[in-house]
Amino acid sequence: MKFLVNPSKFNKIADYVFKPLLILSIILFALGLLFSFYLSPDDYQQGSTVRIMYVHVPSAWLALLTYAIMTLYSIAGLAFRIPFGFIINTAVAPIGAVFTLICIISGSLWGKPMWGTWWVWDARLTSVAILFIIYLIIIFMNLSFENRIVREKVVAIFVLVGSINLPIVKFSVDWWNTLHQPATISKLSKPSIDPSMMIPLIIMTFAFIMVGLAIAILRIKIEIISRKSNLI
Amino acid sequence: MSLRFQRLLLILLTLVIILSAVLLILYNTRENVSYFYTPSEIDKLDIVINETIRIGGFVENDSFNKISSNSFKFKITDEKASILVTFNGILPDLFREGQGAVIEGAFVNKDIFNATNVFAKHDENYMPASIKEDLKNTGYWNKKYK
Amino acid sequence: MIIVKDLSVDRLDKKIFEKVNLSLTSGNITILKGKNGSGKTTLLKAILNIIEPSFGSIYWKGKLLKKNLYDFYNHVTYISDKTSSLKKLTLKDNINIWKRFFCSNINNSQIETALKTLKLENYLNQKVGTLSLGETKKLEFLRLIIENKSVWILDEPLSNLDESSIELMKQTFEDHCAQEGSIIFSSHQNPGIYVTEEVNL
Amino acid sequence: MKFFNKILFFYYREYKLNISGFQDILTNIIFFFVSIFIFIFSVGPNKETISVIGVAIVWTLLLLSSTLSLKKFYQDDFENGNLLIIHLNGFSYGFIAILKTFSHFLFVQIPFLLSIPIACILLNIESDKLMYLLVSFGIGSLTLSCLGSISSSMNLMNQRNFLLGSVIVMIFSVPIIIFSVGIINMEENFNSLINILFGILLIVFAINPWASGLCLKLSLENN
Repeated sequence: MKFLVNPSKFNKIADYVFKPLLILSIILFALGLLFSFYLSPDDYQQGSTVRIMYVHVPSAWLALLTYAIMTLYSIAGLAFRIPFGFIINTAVAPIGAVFTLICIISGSLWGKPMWGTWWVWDARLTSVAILFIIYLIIIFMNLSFENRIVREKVVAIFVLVGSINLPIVKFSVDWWNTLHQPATISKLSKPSIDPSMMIPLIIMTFAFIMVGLAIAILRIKIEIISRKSNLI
Repeated sequence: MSLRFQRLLLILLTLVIILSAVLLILYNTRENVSYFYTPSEIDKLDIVINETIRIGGFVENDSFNKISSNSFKFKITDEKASILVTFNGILPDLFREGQGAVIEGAFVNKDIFNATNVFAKHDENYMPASIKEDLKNTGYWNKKYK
Repeated sequence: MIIVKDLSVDRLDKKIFEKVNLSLTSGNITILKGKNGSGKTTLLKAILNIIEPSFGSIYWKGKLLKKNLYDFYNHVTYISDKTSSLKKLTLKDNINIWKRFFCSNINNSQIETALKTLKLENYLNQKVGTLSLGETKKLEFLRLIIENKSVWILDEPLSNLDESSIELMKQTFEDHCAQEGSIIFSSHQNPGIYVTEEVNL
Repeated sequence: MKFFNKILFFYYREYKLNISGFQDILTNIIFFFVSIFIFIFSVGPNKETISVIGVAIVWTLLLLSSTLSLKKFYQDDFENGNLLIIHLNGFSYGFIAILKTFSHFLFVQIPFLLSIPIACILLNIESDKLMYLLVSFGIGSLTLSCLGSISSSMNLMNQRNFLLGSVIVMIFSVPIIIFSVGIINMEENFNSLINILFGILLIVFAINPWASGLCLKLSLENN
């Protein structure tokens, strides 16, 4: 577990794991697309428009997951003085932003046939939009500070302050009875989704995770090298 | 007031404030900040003519009739009260009797509600169309799963 | 009173200074010598607990500085190279603000004499922005006198001062040391002041 | 007892600073009124539409004009070294943040509070809505000051684009806008919405000393 904290160990593990990860993600993506388009049935209500779910739901999960990882690492960076936390912060922010963008676009594409409008000002949609803008602010902050130490810590503080938005996104559906339907998978007792639709969803989620991990590894290695070389 | 005492005071203050804030917010969001009203809530409130509000509920079974090419009349209910709704415009393709819907509009008079737009609310269960057929002919078809 | 045991500070993984030892007791003066950018200001800030040293420790009155920081701050005045007086206000307002904000028990007559010695008495109703650089520097010394704390920590006090003012500074330093006060100041040229301890960075 | 004198005289210093530079506060208010005129000219002077969207205009413009004066928070004191002197005078960083937030509230938000009735006359908002607007802005303005303190202390060392600070304030003030405009339009569950607004204020007020204090400490350390 040391590689989660120590840059040099991370590098060793990263070189070792990167190739298989890339191949795995390509396979999973192909499988996922195959399953979601051909092998999974239409929904009894929505017909084939439900297929957008196989992109929308994984990207939503990963957007929240990346932000949760960033919050954990900024706590590690600030409270326990682990410099690797700041590296993760700067490296993972764009990946989270891209996932949130995919989530918003696929959500509105799915909303047009289902709800009748591209965008409705509803609790969950607004909080995801706010999450996207918070990601953008983090990326801009990373670009606008010269002093590295100040930049790292201020970004970490902003991630922590922005993490108030995370529970709002998660529970916005239950607090305010909104147009967006309550969480399907969270009811672990009886997930109200049919197994035949569950499989492509899981495959696509893992495909997204693999792709995210691969890009994250690349960006973290770039960040480590750039820190060692110029030490601005 | 040494620096450490200030820090202690700050920690105490923050804990008390965060606790009361969370209690305050959770208590108040529970009941009434709602995106839409249910028909039974509407009856309790005094109806204000042509003030735009949103009503959410199920479309009552066999209350849906088509007046002309794009004007419809149906009832929204939540098993406790129901409201007659007139709407002219294009209905989303998910809109059917027994299906959840959120409508936005205003009361034209005491009991007719003229909706300006209709959102079909999709509940969270997904089931393949094929299973719906064999459930139907085996008679297990549950009324709610329309 | 202030003892610094082999302090070293590094910034962005570059060593600024290493193993610096310093001890200051009441009544004497310490000078920090070194060329520009050799870390004089960083050492002063480390003593003021603004910067975290990466190694070594600082003691105030025998106890670790971090433990009784408030007491340390009650006895210390810090003059940085920046002019801390408020440019938009007149000199009189500045003096009022300093006198009240620092709760100093100095009476007006002492301020009058200080103004006369610093030859600033006829600028009282003039906005500080209009004064020259040397005069605003002398204004900093006025704040030093108004606060009248026992330990003075000065950063480049003698830069851009004319001859007569430097003489004046030497005089105020000696008076302050006579009343059991102590001074640490940094300077890149050697001012020829009687110094009990010299630290080269 | 000495400590309360210090706080008192800290505000004497802030008062002197702001009174001498009174035109800063006036420019904020003028910005507020000019943007109301722009809204009126763009929307057209018929009474009904203005009174419907009047409250929303007032609130958004108050938010925008309170992000104008972010530079005045810590930037000036940081540049001329006063922040360090205030800290050396015995105030911890979190405490400086609280004092500065209240001074920003006193010298920037209170003038806005006083200028709301005039704005309501311009936008012919009924008098009972004016009451709700004043109450909701009273709570909302302190929240905006706390957010302003957090965002301006984050951007102390950020020379390139200082606008990021106002974007941060605007992003975190979305819930404030939702609930305060909600208070004015939905009268029946009035006290519960006020409680929610008050809850948001408490959360932001509790976070402010820690976030701003840490940022101030960082900026002073790496100045």
